[in-house]
Amino acid sequence: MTFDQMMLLLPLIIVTATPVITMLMVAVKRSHAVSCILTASGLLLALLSLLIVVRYPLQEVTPLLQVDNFNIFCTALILLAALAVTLFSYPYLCNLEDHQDEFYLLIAIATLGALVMVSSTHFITAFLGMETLSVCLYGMIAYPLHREATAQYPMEASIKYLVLSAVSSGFVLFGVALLYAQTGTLHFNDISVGITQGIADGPGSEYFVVASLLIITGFAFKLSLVPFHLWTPDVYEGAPLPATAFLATVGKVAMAALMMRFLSVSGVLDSPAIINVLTVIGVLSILGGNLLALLQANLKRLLSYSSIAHMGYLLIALMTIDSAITGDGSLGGEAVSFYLTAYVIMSLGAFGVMMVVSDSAHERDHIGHYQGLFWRDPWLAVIFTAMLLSLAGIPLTVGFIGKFYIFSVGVETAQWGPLAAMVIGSGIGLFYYLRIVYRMITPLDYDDPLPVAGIRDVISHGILLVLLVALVVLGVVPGGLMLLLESVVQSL
Amino acid sequence: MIVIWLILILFVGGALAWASEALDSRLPRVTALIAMVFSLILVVMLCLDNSPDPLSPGGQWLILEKWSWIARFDIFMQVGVDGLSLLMLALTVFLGLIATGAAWHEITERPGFFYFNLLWTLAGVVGVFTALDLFLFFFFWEVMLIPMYLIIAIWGHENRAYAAMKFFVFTQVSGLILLVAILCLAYFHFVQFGRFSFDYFELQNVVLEGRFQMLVMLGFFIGFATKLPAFPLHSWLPDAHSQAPTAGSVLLAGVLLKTGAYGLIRFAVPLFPEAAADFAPVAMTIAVIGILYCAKLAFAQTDIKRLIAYTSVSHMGFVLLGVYAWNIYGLQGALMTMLAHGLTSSALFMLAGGLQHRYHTRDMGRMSGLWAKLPLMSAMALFFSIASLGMPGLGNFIGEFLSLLGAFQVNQVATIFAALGLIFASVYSLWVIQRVFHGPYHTPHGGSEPARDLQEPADLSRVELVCYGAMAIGLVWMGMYPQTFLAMAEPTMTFLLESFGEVLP
Amino acid sequence: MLEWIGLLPAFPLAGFLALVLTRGSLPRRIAGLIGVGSIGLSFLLAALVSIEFLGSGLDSHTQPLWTWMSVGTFTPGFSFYLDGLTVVMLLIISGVGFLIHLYSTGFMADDPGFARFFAYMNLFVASMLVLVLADNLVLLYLGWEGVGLCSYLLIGFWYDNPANGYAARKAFVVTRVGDTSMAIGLFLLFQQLGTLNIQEILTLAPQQWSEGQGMAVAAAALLLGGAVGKSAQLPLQTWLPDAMAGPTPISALIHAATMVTAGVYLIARTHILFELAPSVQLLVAFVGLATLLMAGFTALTQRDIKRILAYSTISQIGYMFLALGVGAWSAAIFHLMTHAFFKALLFLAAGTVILSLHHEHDIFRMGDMRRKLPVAFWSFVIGSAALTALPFTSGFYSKDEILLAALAHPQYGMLLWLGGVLGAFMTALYSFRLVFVVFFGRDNYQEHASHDTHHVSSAIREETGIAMALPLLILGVLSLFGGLIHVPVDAVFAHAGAHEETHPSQLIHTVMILVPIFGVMISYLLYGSRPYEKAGQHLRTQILNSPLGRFLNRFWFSGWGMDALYNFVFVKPFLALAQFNRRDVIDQFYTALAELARISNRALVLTQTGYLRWYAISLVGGLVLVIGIGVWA
Amino acid sequence: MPSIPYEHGLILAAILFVCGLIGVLTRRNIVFVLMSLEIMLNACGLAFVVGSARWGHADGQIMFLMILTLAAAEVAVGLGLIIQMYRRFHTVDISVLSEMKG
Repeated sequence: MTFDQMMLLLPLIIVTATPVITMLMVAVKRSHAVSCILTASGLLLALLSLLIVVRYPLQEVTPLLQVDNFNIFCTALILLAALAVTLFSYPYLCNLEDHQDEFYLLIAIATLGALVMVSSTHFITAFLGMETLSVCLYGMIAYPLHREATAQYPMEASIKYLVLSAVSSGFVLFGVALLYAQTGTLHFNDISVGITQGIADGPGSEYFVVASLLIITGFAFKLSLVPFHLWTPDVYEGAPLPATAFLATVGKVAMAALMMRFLSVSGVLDSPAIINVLTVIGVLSILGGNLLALLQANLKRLLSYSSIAHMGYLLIALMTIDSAITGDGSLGGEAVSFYLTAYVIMSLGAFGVMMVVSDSAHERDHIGHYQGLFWRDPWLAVIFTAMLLSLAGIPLTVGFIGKFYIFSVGVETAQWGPLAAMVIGSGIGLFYYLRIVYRMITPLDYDDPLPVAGIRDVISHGILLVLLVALVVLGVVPGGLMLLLESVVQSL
Repeated sequence: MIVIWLILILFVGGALAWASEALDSRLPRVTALIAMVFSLILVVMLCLDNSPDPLSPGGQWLILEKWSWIARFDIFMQVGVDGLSLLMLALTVFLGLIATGAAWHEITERPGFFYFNLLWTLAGVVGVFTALDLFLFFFFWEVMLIPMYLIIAIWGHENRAYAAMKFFVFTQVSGLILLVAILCLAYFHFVQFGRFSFDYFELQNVVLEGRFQMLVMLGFFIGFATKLPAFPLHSWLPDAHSQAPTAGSVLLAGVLLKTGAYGLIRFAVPLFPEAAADFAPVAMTIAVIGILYCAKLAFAQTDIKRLIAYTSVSHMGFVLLGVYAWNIYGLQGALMTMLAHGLTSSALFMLAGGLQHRYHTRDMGRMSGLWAKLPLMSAMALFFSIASLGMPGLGNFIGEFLSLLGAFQVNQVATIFAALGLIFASVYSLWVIQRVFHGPYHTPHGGSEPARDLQEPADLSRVELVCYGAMAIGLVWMGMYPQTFLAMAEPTMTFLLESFGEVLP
Repeated sequence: MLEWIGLLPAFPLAGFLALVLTRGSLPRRIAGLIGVGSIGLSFLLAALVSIEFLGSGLDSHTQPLWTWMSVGTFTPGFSFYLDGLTVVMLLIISGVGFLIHLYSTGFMADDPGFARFFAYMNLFVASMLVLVLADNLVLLYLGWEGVGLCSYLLIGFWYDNPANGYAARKAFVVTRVGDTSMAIGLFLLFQQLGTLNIQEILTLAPQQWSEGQGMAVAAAALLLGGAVGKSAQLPLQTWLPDAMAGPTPISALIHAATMVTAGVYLIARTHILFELAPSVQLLVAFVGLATLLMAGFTALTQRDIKRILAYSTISQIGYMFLALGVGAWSAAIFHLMTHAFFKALLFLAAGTVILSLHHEHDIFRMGDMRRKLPVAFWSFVIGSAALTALPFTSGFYSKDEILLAALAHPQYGMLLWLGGVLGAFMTALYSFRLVFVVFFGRDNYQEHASHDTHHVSSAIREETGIAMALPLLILGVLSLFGGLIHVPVDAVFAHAGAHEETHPSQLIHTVMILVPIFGVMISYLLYGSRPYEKAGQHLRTQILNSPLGRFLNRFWFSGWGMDALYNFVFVKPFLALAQFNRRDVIDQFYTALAELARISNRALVLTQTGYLRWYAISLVGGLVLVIGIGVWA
Repeated sequence: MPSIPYEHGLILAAILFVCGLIGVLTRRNIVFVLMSLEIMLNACGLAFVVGSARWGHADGQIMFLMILTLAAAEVAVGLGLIIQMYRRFHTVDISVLSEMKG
């Protein structure tokens, strides 16, 4: 490994060092604030190190890791999201009657897993990253386990996630093993040769289709696509809000980026059977997710259902990224990248508002908690409304541009079925997003004091402001990001 | 730049109105008024300097400006004003003022946020009427929805949540269909010319094949017909109107509906001349069904605002009829109907709102004989009802007559059925007058006399009088000398007809 | 002078605006002055214009004011057109209008809506003047609808009685049916001829259409629809009797003298179109004949003094239609004029009676009024004589002309003539029935009033001042001698092909003179004679009690059941339909969609059981599904 | 020694995998569920080893080592959660974990 390659791994190294140093600090002195600051600075430092990384020639570092523009973009996105979650966690965890420090360790290690996932072009690293992320998430989800009053929810969520995630990992592994047994390689690029031949061969092509579908099933589980979505609401609801936010942002970005890389180089999209399967999954996710969310009163569950639908939208673009089926293949990749960015902003914003008004002792996750928010705390209400409208895809927000991208891809590749599902799904989606908005503008006739924003919330509010600005700026002048993404995706 | 100023004034004015509430609760309406007056001045300036630039495409554009925006998709901030847009802008700003007047005394709760929403809706509408980049158009098309949703949902009546939701879902879903259609067009520009384009003028060069062109055209049509609204897509409107506060109804009926008609004239037909020609008989049939069906429904209503809402649908049928006649009479008729209907329906909604404000009911069965107590208001109601039933000498007649005249050139059967709408219009219009203003005096307070402790409702206030007076003068102007308006739109209409052919033989 | 004709409608319009904008705050004297004065000015101007026009020997004069709208080749203007026909109409409208306005200052003196009344009246006159002055059909349509609106407003003038409102709406809607037909006619004319200017149409039509060609027939028939509605002819006559709910001067001006004859004016104005469509022209004749007979019989059975006059109006307009239908254009206009005189006279006189009896309308609750109301009595006698066409009254000349023209019709001459004569007989019968019952016989009002608590004051009011008497006087003179006026319309109808002068036999003339006199005598026998009072009454009861008599009485009294028929065929189904689908089925469809989403939500939520094993099963199930699709589909 | 055809190895792995899966689906005792998970993961490992043997390089074996490690980590976390669960509910029946639904 050369020095250049070493420098390319700088973010990974920094993020690896972060939990180590934090752990050492915990050994010296337990301090919630210090752990938080250390983790945050580690993530920030990793983010800044990307400035150094781009100065070096981008290349494959060992067969295991690939550093290219796409990787850098995803790394930045993940680090930003993780940083935001870290900072949001601090006020949230302040009144937890337990050690808070380990949560930051888990965040840092999970981030590491996610970073590995987005860098991998090899099943070993992919698997390693996925499992690192998952195992840390088990911990994060179950974190407030010792609180007697509410403990069964995190525990239940964690156990469910653990078992199901392990099963889905099993599917992926078995699929990979089948491919490996037939092609003799675990590298995405090399495997594509075998797959392309195998699928094209006619008889016996079922073997490759089944193997690929096993892998896709596992990925779909992580992206919570219908029919592998059942765990999502329970886990979202049971997990503490920072963990939910982390799962909804970092978890989805890492998985989507990995899937995008896999789909774009492995050649599985050459198979019409797999395209069919993905189409069905996408349509089902859009309709199912939106319908499930329709009358949901718990906002965490509601957002989880809506994430199912959003991943369905994403899938429409994801299945077009293989340049073989589109004349201008980059649009699908751009759409995915842009949508992920938008989704991270919107989800962080929505969960961020919830985190600001909640703490580990009392989570405000019911729609009724937000009644009259417009008149009680207009600032938060405006942010929440903006986030929800963005999720619904209304202009002036980044969500609209994201949806515009997906629609463009859909039109370009003539996927009329999924497009119709998207139109219907968006219609249904409006209903439940607006239901929340409506509750926020309906005056509250009893008193329910919100936590007064104190000094420690300054950072949270600051992040919310940044998110709002990003939401609007990218919604009104998305040109810059689009050009950036165009170059990013071409590196795939 | 003047267009950008117009939009900015409204956006910033809205923000200022909201902010000013902190100082004084009466400040927002003043702020809004000032912003509206400024924009009115801008529009009037444009109207006075009404000289199309001969170098512009078709030689019809007063203003045509273009800034780059989203380079990736070749999306530009392209705005243009021609006679058609200008008339629509004038209507928008004028009714904006009226809406401010309607809200002046009615909106006492959270006025800052109200005027914020009001002005932002108007800003969106101004954008819609000026955008010449289809992406920008769609952008504004959606921007105007949210503030309108909030107006209905916050300041609406008893069933506001349902109505606001219905309004939003209908327009948004149809909007997405419109978006898909726009994207198809842009994509085919990519296929045929090697790059995306949302430019109105460039997209006219895109050639689409038969059935596909029809499908894309239908996407546009559904988007616009929902807003218009045309027959099977109209069902959001009665709810939205009857639940919205007065100013909201004024904007909805007066301005927002016109965006649909504008879209049909500007985009749905010129971009797809062949498909539109094939579709014209269907569209005209839809128009006729809408005219008759909704006139009938209007008659059956007891809620006065619902009634007026259905009459709006019925009247917009004439617009649809005129547009798809696609000759100069039909187009000018559609335009005049849009303008005149903007004024009459706004006035009627204000009257209904005024009644509700005074008697706290919209049920026509619970009031009658108000002429005895509210002579001024009743006289106004009479005037606008009569305008609405198409009395010659007032604007609506010109519009409906020209629409029908144009439609008759191409489709006699549809025209004859549509003309029956004139009879129905008289039935329901006079029915309202009879139920509410004529007959023995009776109010919801029970008995023929109001209870002692309830204050006798006052007749029109000065603000209301000014609003009604202005609208009445406008209608008489349109009815007696429509040439002012027809001449402004003439170059646009002629150009459209010349470039995209008479749709039907 | 001629270029000032633009001012003709402007005066009343200004009066209207003045009265409306001051919102009844003016004192009555001033309001009355404005209301009457503006019409007076119009009349003066009309008279001056007419003198100059008739003196100038011009065929016509066009005065453009401004272009109304200019759309493509469609450029109707606010342009006024003056010819002999217009002059006649102008003078009738402004002259009779002025007298009725004057009368109204007395009639409406105590009404709280005094200023409003005159405002509407002025607006009416303005619209009517526009109607007759219009040089194109769109402007004519403006006046046409304008008078309809004023008619609506004035019928429902006493708005607190819902019955009046009903009558007003009925009048408006029924005439609107006709108007819509006319509007479609305009579209057709424009589509075919490319113009709506009346003179251009009249020039172009014979060039483009041959006689009896489909388009000509359609255009004429559609215009006829409008005329039938406005002039209350079959089958759209039902609104006029109900329209009597308005104040009596309204009935005199709008529903007798001017507005209802607008249909006659329209057909006369566009007579060339009708000549191009002989079948429609014949239809006009038969519509007129049927209407005049039907209305005559109906008038015989009515009890309400104003309804009798209303049916009589319908019947007389029937005569005008008959004249139009046989191509006797100037005879129709002549009858229009004399009818305006005597019918206005009758209505105003009836108004005096009604007012003096505190708005009593039932003729059988009147009686012996000739002593109390001598002016009204003599007016009534003169008016009825003219209506009946007794020799040397104005009506005699005009009706004579019509009947002779009808007789001259090549195919159906005898039939039309006989019908007309029968109508004349009926006219005599019902009009003198009215005279005898109201002005002779016993005073039934006192009798009824003494039992009737409604009439607190049972005293009969005196005839009121000069304002009400003078118009009666002038109209009386006109009714008697108006037949001597020669209507200057020959030039207008000159190119319509001169009618051969027929020379009917002496017998025909005698019959036409004797029939009305015979009718008066029968009427006297039945209703008026003191010596045979018993016999008359006996005869009446016998007729009424015979099965046929009872049936006919009821049938005619109901206006030949037309109201019931329309109620059954149009109104009821419409109301039922309206009620049936009040909630809008389309809306139900969308509601059902929303409900479907809700149901799917509930169903899908059931899958979220919370059981880990079920979740694991779903994972495996999903995998099986996915592989199934991938491998086998 | 004649080598075992790799297809046989894969079939064996598949059978093991399905056995594990059935265990996960049918067992109510969470400890057994975890054990069944181990069987599934090990079945995957076996498949990797078979593949590795077929192609004669170490990639598959490395993968197997990874799987072992991660399975261990997973089971560690899982057992920790089971202990907490037992403390709270005094049972290891997974059916008690159905508080959240809908």
